[in-house]
Amino acid sequence: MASVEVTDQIDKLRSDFPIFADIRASRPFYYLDSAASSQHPAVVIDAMDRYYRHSHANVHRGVYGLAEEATGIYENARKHLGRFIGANDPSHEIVFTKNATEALNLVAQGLGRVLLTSESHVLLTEMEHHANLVPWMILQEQLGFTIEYLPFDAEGLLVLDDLDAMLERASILGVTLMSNVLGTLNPVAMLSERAHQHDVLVVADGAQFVPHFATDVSELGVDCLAITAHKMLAPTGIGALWARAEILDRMQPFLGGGEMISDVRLDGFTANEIPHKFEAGTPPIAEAAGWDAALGYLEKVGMATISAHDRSLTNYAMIQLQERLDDRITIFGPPDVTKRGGVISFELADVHPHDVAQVLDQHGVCVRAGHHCAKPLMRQLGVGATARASFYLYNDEQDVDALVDALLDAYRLFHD
Amino acid sequence: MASVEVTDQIDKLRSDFPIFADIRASRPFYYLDSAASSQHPAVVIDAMDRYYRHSHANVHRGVYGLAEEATGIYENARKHLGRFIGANDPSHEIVFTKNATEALNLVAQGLGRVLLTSESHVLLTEMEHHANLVPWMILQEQLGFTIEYLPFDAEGLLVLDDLDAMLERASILGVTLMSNVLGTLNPVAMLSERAHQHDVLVVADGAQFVPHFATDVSELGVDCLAITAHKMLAPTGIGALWARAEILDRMQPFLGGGEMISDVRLDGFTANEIPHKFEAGTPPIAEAAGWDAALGYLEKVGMATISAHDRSLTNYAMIQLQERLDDRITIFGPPDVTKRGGVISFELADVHPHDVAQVLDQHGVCVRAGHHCAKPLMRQLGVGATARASFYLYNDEQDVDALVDALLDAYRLFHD
Amino acid sequence: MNDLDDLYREIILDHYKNPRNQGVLEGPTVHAQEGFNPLCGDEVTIYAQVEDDVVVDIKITGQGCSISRSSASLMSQAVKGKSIDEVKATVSRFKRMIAVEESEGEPEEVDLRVIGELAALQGVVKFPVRIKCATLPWNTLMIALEDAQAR
Amino acid sequence: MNDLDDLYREIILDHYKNPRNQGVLEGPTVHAQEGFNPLCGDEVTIYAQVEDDVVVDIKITGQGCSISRSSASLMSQAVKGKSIDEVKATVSRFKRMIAVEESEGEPEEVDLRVIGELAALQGVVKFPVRIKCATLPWNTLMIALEDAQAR
Ligand SMILES: Cc1ncc(COP(=O)(O)O)c(C=O)c1O
Ligand SMILES: Cc1ncc(COP(=O)(O)O)c(C=O)c1O
Repeated sequence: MASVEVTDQIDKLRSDFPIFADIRASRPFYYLDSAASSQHPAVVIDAMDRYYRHSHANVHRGVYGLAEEATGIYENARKHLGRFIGANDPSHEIVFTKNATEALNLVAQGLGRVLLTSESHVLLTEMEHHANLVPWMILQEQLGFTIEYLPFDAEGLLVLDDLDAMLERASILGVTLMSNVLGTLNPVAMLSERAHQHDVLVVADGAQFVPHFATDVSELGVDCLAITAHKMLAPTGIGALWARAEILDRMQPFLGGGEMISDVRLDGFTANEIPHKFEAGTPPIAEAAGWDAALGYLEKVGMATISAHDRSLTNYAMIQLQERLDDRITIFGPPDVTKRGGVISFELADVHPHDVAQVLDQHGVCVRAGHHCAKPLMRQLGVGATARASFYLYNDEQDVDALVDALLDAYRLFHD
Repeated sequence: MASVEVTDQIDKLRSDFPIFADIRASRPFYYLDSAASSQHPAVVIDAMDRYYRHSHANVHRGVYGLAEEATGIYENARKHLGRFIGANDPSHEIVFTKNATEALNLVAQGLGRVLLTSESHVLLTEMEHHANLVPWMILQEQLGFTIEYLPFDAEGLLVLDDLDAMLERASILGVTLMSNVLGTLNPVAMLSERAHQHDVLVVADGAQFVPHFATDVSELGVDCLAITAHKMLAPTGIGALWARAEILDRMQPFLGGGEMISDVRLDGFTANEIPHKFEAGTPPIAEAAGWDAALGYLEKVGMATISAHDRSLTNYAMIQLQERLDDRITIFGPPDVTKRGGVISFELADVHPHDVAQVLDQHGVCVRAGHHCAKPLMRQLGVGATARASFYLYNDEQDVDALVDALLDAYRLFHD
Repeated sequence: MNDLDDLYREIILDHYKNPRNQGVLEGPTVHAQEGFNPLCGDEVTIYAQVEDDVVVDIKITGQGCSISRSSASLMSQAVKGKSIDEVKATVSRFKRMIAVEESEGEPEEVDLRVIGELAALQGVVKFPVRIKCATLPWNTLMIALEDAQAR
Repeated sequence: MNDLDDLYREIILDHYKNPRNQGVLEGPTVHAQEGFNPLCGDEVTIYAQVEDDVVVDIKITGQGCSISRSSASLMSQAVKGKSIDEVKATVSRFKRMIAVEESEGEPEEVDLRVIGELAALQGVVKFPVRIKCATLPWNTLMIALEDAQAR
């Protein structure tokens, strides 16, 4: 059976991640919060270490060998990421940012200011993360357009009944490939096709999807894609925007400063070529080296293996949670595991998620509790917060069992 | 003599920096480009390593112990940096950004949009780095105010004859504490006092100054200060804006997303408290840990020791360059070493700086050649580019001697 | 799990399950104030009826965890009928007990007789993240009272 | 220092010190184009006089390093009097020689007789940062010619 082989491989992989050995030596440790941020294999930590010990210099500006080496490391990471998501022109279509949030702000300001007027409509969904909501709201305050929202149903799936009418009014569609709360995998290839029929550009939030599924931007058909490194085994401090070269060409510069100019006079500036036009100041160089290594690691394991492992673990968890907690637990999002990624948000009876997470922590089980930066979605669900467990390639059924045990304990604490 | 003791201490310090041992084992290596980016002591690399191996989790959102630990590491770095520059309220007055450039864009957009109208004047200097020019030009395109410039004289010192008249028209004064090309130390305490007499807010660019001189924002009297980590022994991917709490309170949010909100509804959002209001998305956590360690290292050595060492080396270099290269070299900036930091920009006869740097590289001497992200300054000097050598605590007289030897060789190559 | 028992004392769970002074107040002397904990989504609205500088009534609505809700409930009991000055003294005593300025030093020893039932919240000191849950209703009340005094 | 000698061949230094075709052209058939190397501040302006699809004259102004200036000078010699199509072929041969698509593979073997003196610039291949210096005048010329053809 495929999933057994996958699980065997995963068992071996965990030893690549120093944090598990280090923390487990002293206390129980079940890390179920990779949707917030993932852990790091030694190859990633070592790549940054090596960079700082052997190759550090500022990039793009130096003639000397070390600066050339650093530039090479940085630009290779760009190309690697481009290839990883199937970009047509890897060296020109990836803009490095500090995180996915900056990437989405860059699209809103860079593309939005070119496309939108006070008459325009931007179409978002009610399940977006704040990172794909607030940048549009800030721009809306500046330009005064209308924002509309695609709703979702009781299973956490987008309701597309009015899609064409909404697209007809819209200039931009912003949609997450995967909800960080519901786990929902949105039908983005189809949405892109429909959007393009109405000349609507598609801005996809790939923060949750790209770390877990093989990603091909041409298959998805999107125009822009925001990515963040720290959810895919890579360092903090770096993210990226991918966009088709002709979109990047049309976009206005966003952050001003060194690197992003081709000329500066006292009376104005001329922007540099893409992608440099959007990278102002010293970029995250060591972080790019680390991300490069993480991509290599993910490729070695295989994205298909990772998705399959996520799915089988999600399936196991859904069953265990329902069997052992029964009507004391409410799981949000699609019941069908083929429609969701490895993220499970839930409520434990009347125990507040904050209290759930607190009790779980005493068992060494790390889950997130809160609004998960998706307050409109929370209001839609009618809750103030949920607890959320999320899986990645280093998790296994023991993590799930520890979760369920701890939840039973939390329930008892509040019901005795 | 103080400078001998200082030099003794410095000799020992170099062994704290792995890159010198590692590269020097295989080739000559004279790193004279710290103004572009500095190298890293082992304690900094180790701090990040330890973070990734033991303490990584996303910050601010987690109830569990690991997330609390990561949050503590991140917030402690904030407080440490605040204390390092003499902030009144370290935990509220430091905003972490990706670099100094983002910090200056944040001020331009956050403060500029609140203060400026099409009638306003912003006063900058002709020696600003692009990072303190282009953000204002981008905002100018959006709001349509006037930008004026303080000129500098043949010695690279600001000409302040019209200062009061210019301040009378202005709302904001943007000025670098130290020029990255000329080395000029600007009289910012005096400028702030004069600016405040005219109700002008002062935005200081501390990218070059803070790494080399003890910094106290109250003594400087500035209202905002941009800082970058990678020029002060710390990682890439992080910088900061300091501003007085009441200034930050007045500023508009800039990047939108998670963390920076207190509420989000489908029809708008409410911003979080300072400093979180300006930190959208997952911040550079490991980088903050590294910066914290770098600050500790700098404090241990002592900023006064570092400034004294920089100055004595600059002095030695000015003398050597002039004595051994004579009229074949033109040095830009103040001849008086007490008026400049450890940065020397020069021209070698008619040899183009690019060619100078290329030949120097063959000798293992790393200097920068180009416009140093200060094209208006270059035009003012009447050159397209300069070569630049810059010093930090790990440099010594051998580095200077190697520089001069290599320059003599470059001259010969182009004059035989 | 000693710390946890300390956090979830019986009195906390009681006030969480049976919160006192729930509801809404209306009228010209009522000052309503919303508060959010941006980290977790807790929301609280405090209705303080202030007459002659005395908090004659207080009601609370909102959603939140055991700590924020019990803290609100205990607070409502502690401040009802007190003068604004007395309330401020109570708030400050409470904040010192749970060491809101965590970084600045150890939590202060507070006379537990004076603070009464509020002492049950002392266990939160060991859980820095939860301190914000405990203080949310108190900070919200303070804004409402400032508003009352400003008018 | 072998690579360095390869970079700074005599012919390069000669064209750097005595650049050919310096100056400005004016007139209705002149297409002027500015180019910048954002990395180092090199600037070049190319004046191409195009008549009947032939580059009848070319002049150059600007500032730059030995590589960009000698490349401009060598280019001006190589294209003067040639038809636009011939110029395009030369540009593409030149770019293949110095492997502008560095990452995509090894520099191509180019017939050095066809390329003539331009071969002197081959040494730049070993200095990736300098390739931009060498290509700046060529890219600028191409824009000027596109402009000429568009009119
Ligand atoms: C004076 C000055 N300001 C701003 C910057 C920009 O710093 P960063 O590239 O880290 O944003 C630099 C460094 O390049 C600088 O020298
Ligand atoms: C769906 C989604 N979008 C965007 C983000 C923002 O990512 P980052 O915090 O790295 O900017 C996240 C993660 O928090 C996310 O889950």
